[in-house]
Amino acid sequence: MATAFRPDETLPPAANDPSHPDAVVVRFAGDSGDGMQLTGGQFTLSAALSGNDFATFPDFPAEIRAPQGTTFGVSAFQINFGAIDIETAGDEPDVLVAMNPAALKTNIGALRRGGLVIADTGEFGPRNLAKAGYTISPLDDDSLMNYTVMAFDISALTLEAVKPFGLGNKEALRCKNMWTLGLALWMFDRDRAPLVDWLKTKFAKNEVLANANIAALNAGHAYGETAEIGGPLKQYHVDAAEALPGHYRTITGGESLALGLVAGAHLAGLTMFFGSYPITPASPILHHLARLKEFGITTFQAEDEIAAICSAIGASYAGQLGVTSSSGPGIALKGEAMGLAIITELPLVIVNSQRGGPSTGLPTKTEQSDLYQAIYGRNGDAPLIVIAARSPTDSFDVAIEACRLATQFMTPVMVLTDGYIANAAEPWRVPDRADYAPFPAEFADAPEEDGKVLPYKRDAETFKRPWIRPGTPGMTHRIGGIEKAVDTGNINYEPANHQAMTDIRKAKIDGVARYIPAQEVEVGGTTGRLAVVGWGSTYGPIRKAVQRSRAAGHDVAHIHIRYLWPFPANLGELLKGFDKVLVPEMNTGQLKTVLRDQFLVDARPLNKVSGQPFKIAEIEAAIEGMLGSVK
Amino acid sequence: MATAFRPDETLPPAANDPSHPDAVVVRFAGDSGDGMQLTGGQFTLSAALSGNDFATFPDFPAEIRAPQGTTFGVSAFQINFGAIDIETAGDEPDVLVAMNPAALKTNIGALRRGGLVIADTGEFGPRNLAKAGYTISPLDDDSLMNYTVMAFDISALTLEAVKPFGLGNKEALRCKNMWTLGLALWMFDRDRAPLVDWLKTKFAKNEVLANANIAALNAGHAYGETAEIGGPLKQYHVDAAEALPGHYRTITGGESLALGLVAGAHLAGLTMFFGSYPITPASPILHHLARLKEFGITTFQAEDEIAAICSAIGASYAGQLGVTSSSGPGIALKGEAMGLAIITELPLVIVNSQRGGPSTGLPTKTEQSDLYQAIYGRNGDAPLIVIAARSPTDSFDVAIEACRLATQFMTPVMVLTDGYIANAAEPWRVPDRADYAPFPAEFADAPEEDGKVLPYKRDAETFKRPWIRPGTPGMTHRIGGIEKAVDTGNINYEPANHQAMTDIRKAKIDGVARYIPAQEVEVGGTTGRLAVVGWGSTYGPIRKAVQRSRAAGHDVAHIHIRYLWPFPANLGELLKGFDKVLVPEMNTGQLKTVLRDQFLVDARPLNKVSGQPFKIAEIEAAIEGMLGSVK
Amino acid sequence: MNAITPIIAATKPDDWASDQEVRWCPGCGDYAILKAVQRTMPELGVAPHNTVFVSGIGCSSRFPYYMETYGFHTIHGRAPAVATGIKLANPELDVWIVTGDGDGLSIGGNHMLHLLRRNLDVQLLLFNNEIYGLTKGQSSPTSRLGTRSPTTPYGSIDRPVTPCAFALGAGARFVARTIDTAQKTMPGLLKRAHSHKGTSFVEIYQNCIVYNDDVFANFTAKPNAATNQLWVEHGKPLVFAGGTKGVRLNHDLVQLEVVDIVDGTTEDVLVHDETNRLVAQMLIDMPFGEFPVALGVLYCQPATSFEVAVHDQNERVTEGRVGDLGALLRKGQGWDVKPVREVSL
Amino acid sequence: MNAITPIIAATKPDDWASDQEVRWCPGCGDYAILKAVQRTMPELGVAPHNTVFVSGIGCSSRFPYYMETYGFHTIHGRAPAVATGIKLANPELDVWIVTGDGDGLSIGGNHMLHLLRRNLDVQLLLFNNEIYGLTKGQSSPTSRLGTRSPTTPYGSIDRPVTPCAFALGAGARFVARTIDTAQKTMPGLLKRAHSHKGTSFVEIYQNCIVYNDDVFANFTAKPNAATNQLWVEHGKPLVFAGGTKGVRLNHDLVQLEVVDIVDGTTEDVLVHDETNRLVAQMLIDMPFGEFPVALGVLYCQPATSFEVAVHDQNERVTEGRVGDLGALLRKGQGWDVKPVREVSL
Ligand SMILES: Cc1ncc(C[n+]2csc(CCOP(=O)(O)OP(=O)(O)O)c2C)c(N)n1
Ligand SMILES: Cc1ncc(C[n+]2csc(CCOP(=O)(O)OP(=O)(O)O)c2C)c(N)n1
Ligand code: SF4
Ligand code: SF4
Ligand SMILES: [Mg+2]
Ligand SMILES: [Mg+2]
Repeated sequence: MATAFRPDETLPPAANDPSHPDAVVVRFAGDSGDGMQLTGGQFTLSAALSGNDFATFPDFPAEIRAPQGTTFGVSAFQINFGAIDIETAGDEPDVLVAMNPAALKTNIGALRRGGLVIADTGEFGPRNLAKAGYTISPLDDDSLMNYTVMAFDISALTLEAVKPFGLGNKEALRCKNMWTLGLALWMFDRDRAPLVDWLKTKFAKNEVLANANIAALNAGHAYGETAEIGGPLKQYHVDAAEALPGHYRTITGGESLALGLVAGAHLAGLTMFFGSYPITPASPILHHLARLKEFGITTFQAEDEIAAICSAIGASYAGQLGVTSSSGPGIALKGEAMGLAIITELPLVIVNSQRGGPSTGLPTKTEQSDLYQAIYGRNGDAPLIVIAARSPTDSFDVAIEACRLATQFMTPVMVLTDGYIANAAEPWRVPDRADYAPFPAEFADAPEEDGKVLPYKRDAETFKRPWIRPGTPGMTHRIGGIEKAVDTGNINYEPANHQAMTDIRKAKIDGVARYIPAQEVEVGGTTGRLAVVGWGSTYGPIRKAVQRSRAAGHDVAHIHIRYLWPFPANLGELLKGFDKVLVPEMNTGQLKTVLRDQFLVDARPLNKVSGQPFKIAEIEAAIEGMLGSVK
Repeated sequence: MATAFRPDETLPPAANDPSHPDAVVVRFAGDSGDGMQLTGGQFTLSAALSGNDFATFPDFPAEIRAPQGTTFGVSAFQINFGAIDIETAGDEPDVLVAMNPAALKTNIGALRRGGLVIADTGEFGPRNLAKAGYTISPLDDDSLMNYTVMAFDISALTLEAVKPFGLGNKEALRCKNMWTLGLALWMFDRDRAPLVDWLKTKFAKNEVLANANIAALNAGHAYGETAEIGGPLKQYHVDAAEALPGHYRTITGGESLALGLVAGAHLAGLTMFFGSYPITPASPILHHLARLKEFGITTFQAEDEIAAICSAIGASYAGQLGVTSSSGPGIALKGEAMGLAIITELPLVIVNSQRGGPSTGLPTKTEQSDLYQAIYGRNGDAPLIVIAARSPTDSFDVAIEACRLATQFMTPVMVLTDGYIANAAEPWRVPDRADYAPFPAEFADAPEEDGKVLPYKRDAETFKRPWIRPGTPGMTHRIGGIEKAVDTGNINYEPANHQAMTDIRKAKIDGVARYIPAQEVEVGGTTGRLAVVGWGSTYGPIRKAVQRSRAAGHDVAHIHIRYLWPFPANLGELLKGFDKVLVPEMNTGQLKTVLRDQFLVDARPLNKVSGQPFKIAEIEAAIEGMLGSVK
Repeated sequence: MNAITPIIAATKPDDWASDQEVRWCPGCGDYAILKAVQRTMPELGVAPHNTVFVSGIGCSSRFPYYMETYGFHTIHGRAPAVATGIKLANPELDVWIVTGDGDGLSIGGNHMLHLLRRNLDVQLLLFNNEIYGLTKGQSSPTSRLGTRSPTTPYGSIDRPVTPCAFALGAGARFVARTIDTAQKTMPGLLKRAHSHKGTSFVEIYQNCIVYNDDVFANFTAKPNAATNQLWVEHGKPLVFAGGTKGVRLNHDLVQLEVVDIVDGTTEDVLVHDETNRLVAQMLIDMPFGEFPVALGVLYCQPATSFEVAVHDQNERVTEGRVGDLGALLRKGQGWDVKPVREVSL
Repeated sequence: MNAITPIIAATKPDDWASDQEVRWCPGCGDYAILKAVQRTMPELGVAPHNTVFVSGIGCSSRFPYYMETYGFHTIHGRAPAVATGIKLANPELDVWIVTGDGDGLSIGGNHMLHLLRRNLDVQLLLFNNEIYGLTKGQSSPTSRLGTRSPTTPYGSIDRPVTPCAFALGAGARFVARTIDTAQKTMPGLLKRAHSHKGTSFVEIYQNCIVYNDDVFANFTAKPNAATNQLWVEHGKPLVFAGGTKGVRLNHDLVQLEVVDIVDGTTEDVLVHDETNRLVAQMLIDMPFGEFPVALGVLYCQPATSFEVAVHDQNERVTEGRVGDLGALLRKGQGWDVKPVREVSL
């Protein structure tokens, strides 16, 4: 989504030629062991290399390695790629590749009516059918009559193709996914060369395996060519999407956020301390950073989330950029320590990769239900900054912004992302160091003229207090979690002082609104009948839905909020320019609460809490619901 | 405040006779070691026994036992007692008893202009003056010219009075507070007998000390009598307040809440498990309950707050009424576990005795800044019930209500009280067992007809799930923090199921609104120009301020909310009946947020975050501010 | 038949298996432990409905779902705290805690400490696979130095904790250690743990085939077993390697050493005394390689269990007192207001 | 003058006292400890501005406010975690942790465990008054059985933890114990702790005059001191009571016992070896009454400290590599979009 700038409101002529679609959604589904994530990843690369815009949605099972053939062991990977601006992984797959009955069972429901099913009959034996809960094979009865079905023995064909290499049966069958990939490459008229190179490097140590996989890849491709004549297997051509010039790569939200933190620390001129405790879906950020020591990053796997945030606070106190990361349950545990960072006014970045709640909830599913916790979830009047990433690539910029705000305002900043963003991939136009202005952190190293050390004497503009590093001569002082006196920071229990400090802590965070960009409108005008207001990973479906509704003649606009606390200064005014406000969220209505409180606008919630992203159609329908259908 | 029902809007004729005031505010202030809390407590008792209505405000130092004579070591006790309905400890003392310079220094500011200062010159020596930061004694310069000052050597007079008993100097001086109490008793024409009895029992083991203290008491009293002639020391007569017939006692909020829990468990027919970790100002509840084993109460001092709530959850799971208690920082730590109680739908009462925040903040000061945390402070969509106590005596009823809601709806209930309520005392009309309808808890002990055990099959009305005690034959089942299937409660990751469970958890809590009393108006009508809406310990000052504003001709009403989540069903309608809404809170505007979100009313905040309760005058002023002064 | 002891219907291992599909990875050591536990339960003379399995979060913590008993899959690290509430609420229940090296010793270390020092009467099974399984293979507090994992790509550098040493230091009164595959001996060991009144700490070396495969192979693999496993038995000399070797206390150095046993004379071989904390400590501290791994009941020295102490005090204190709510509410000096306005003391 | 070692300006104890009014109760043992620490600092060759005192919450945790150094009064139980971040961020800093028996062993037990097993180079002073002072006298995890307090009106019933035993079990490499009033020896002890690289665990018996007065009197009070205090010294026989008594290892029972020393012959008296974990364990486990209280450096066996291991690995791994942000961002297979629409690999 970061790439294409041709919105699909203006459909290209090609749109009407079936063999030449603007975009296609393919879903690869198979057993955990079938390597579907790998297949999807490589197919994605080929789409990228052909210049398509795309978005992906990996959907793995909750279990580490569920028993073979079971429905809960199915692993799927969906990609939406096209010649147009792609913002979501797609509402409905056009093509479903089902490597076994369980995969078919669990994914067929999503397939577009009339969509294509490619199934490996070799896996549709009685045992697998039973495991999937089929009494008779869906390939044999008419349960798939609404779809086009291409069922053939991929297993056998693969074994056939790799026979020359004399692999064991198990190993040989492992090449199935490459055979399938080969077929898919043919279907979309893709170049095999990069995949062949990739296989060569992947199996550099084992030439036989390399060649076997390449043979499978080619066999799948060849099968398409030969099978084409007359059969339902057609070849499709998806043009490259228009994109800004530049160097591109694919990136997941997890990696993007990690890289953003690296860049942020770099721009602040600081080394980074990353204290974290593993938890799904936040762990990838820790995993990425653990390998980047040469960038001045220390990662610390703490004993729990409380130690993780406390160690990050300690590191910030000592002059590094302290960062901590977790998901809902772990963030809940950090609440008390956030209060310490707030009252001691130390920079701290807190990343929350949201997942299904409450409690342990649905660890591997996505949700946006931690906004309340982010803004309100602490004891006392404890304001901090909250910002959210809207997509994998956006995570990079948001992470940098978090580092800027934390260090420039001496405050904790919470970054909200979610399980969908963390795992999804999209093309990323690699930015240039020059695209970002540095924001070097400052440390106070000399007392006042009168020799006093005043750790709570504030900047007149931003109200931030000085950052004083232990080890600085002549600046010894003491801070802590008890209310502190204005300027000196000594313990102080006086009523007037507590009032003053509470007020200034609030004023400091409220004042951040003056240092962030004004709220812009993503799609549509600055006034109108309806504003659809979102935050985070609902960006794609909202944008698409609003584009389509506008194409259908509705006076609707899309506003997507990155700065959730404090809000951009102009947001209230902007919203008042619309008759109605609709707030789609993957929770029971949390941003809705904040908007109504802050602006007294009648924001209406559209809630989905199923662990799945919104479908474009769901939001379109809600827009219709509020505006009525256009005559 | 629980007693008198003659509001001071209708002032009694007596009001105009200075020697016969409707109410008087006395503040006893001295060194931690001077026993001011004791003196205040006994003076309170004498007021109670004379039938006055009253409210008290103990104000102790943060330090355990601060160095003698220091300002931060001053301990004070304020009482407001009268012939009229008393709702607060009083805006300004009429009489200040200052046992040393530090006590004078820290409390004189509060005294009413023209008020009476009683000071012990014996303690105004150079050392104490220096410690309090006086260069010359305030008794000698004109710094007290705005007050009536009665300074005499209480120390010497006490030593004189107890000489016969041959105590050591230190011990003898310890009788000072009784001398002072004696004087105070004389001033307000109180009977000494009950105090004498009390001293006899208190010092039953040491007759000499008993007699010495009694002698001091009498000497102080006698001093008043003799000094009266002409001097500024006058005697005042405060009539008994009109009160409902019944048996009365004085009670603090801490004890009242503890007793309410005992009664609540009793009414539910359950034994109670109280898991807690000490923290100011919540500890007194644990201390009270630890002594009540014969009421089927097990108290468990856990290793931390997380273990405290988890043990309570375990006890509820096993069939007891699980209760946990803490203040802000500890409640923050319990957030993750609350989620577990929410998703496993077990009864649980969580008491939050709020204190100054954020972080460690002001442990010994009062505040209302945990409302956000109570309603919103957890990961995921995690609704629970939130109710608040408005006064020491109200804590009893609120605690019972929490037990009812937790067991009748199988849900955690958070009870909000605060440091002021916890320590303040007021007269309490001891209720009758018959005043409360029992709400026996039910346990499921048999499977469905078809033999299935369905721990998540819900009551059609309340949506509550059955409570199944381990140990029940034939009912074995498993629950946990991962999303569970409708009815069976087995692990379930399906989108539709998560949506259904999220919806029902929300519907269950929202539905509680149907089972709680409609919101009533405390003072004034159900419509008008201004509604002053409060919750918790602001009850007294708001009520008084509204009464006075009404007496001054303003069309204003007082609405005080006990049920903060969900709100009473009629609250929205009620508020729409007023042109304006003012929300005084001891935080930066938290109830305000919830009201604006839920009802889209333009609720305006009046915030005070100084660790001190609101003064009536502060709220009166705000009312004037919104309505303009009456011509 | 005896009217005092309730009659427990006889059960078979299958009666203890729930209808829930077991979802561990094929080949995971957890399967073996589950099987051993289900084989043991029928021999304990307890009814499934009086049995509760409590766990935290982790692969191992999924255990309760597979037992046809009451089960509570709580939150990460908190099982001991929840179990404390359950056991205090109803001491009649037979409570088992299942935890992992991350759940029990990383985030849950504090509750573990206090459970052990209080000595609540529960069986605690620590599945130690020296890795975080459920979150996909990060190193844990028991991972060996140098363990490569997603969070320690260059090898872990924090010194691991020794679970049994920690348990002893925390005041455990029953400490045992075994291996997931030790199917023959596990029921006996679990029975010992079950009969011990107080917290029975049982560490089980468990193989995570996906993220830490064969980490215990150097003493669990067939060829190494005999030479590297020392199964202790109370009152018996500490011998291993088929009786050809033993451990002896070197009195001058005050430390253990391995000795060869020539023609079966085990005089100076140390005799295991499971009631001697010092012996347990020595066995646990034996550095592997130079010494074998000590397995079995390393320490057993019962003391009053927590729930017993709590309930005994409750009874002692409330002896002959029944809670009178009315009296409680009226406690302290009060006064009456008569319908006719006037106050009497 | 040596250019490598920075010149530390000489200081006096007063230079280490902040301008903040000390607010402990008159007579509190904390005053004595504060004095001893302030007397010790000038002898450590460290500058106040390179010194950080980190604490949790409790009376004892107010300590940092009174030191003229950098100080961080954090939140309850979390000082070790905050200190870990500080020390890893800047290993040059001399970090001290001050905690209490509640702060460090009740709510903070887990962080204590992991601090010790990781062996971060800090000095940890545990003020053990066997009570919660700041919250007005509730029993703590170190309170003796039967302690009456507001939360245990009928006497505490949970078995206390022994701090030094816990520390050893957690993997501590330096364990020492002393008394608030031991003013003569404390500076020496603190110097040992300071010179030890790794976590130095120092338990200080501290008298809470308000809520737990004289709880240590049976071995601290003048008359009992000599007979009930055993001050250990590496390489010296374990004697006490003015050299009239000693402790010996009974080899058959594998346990210590007290022996009378007749005309100074201490042959069979155990010689203290502070590098021997077993000896330390025996000394710590000695039941009071039958045995004296062992004081001094009970165990000292250095190992790589955590921050050193972290930074060594960082250096080893980044050897000759400088982070190139541009290259990092471009990592992995990419493609270029030319101004003229067309794709090249
Ligand atoms: C509060 C919280 N933090 C982190 C997690 C993520 N998490 C789940 S299990 C686990 C560790 C599992 O390791 P272990 O206890 O050894 O169990 P195993 O999977 O190895 O059996 C972690 C970190 C969580 N669920 N909750
Ligand atoms: C999260 C949290 N829980 C509880 C408290 C209350 N609290 C403060 S200090 C303390 C215990 C103090 O005991 P100890 O650590 O022994 O210190 P001491 O006062 O005895 O020196 C407690 C329970 C708190 N401040 N924060
Ligand atoms: S990840 Fe390891 S521990 Fe977890 S189920 Fe799989 S094999 Fe077992
Ligand atoms: S309460 Fe006890 S520990 Fe705290 S300052 Fe007073 S004497 Fe010291
Ligand atoms: Mg593990
Ligand atoms: Mg203490």
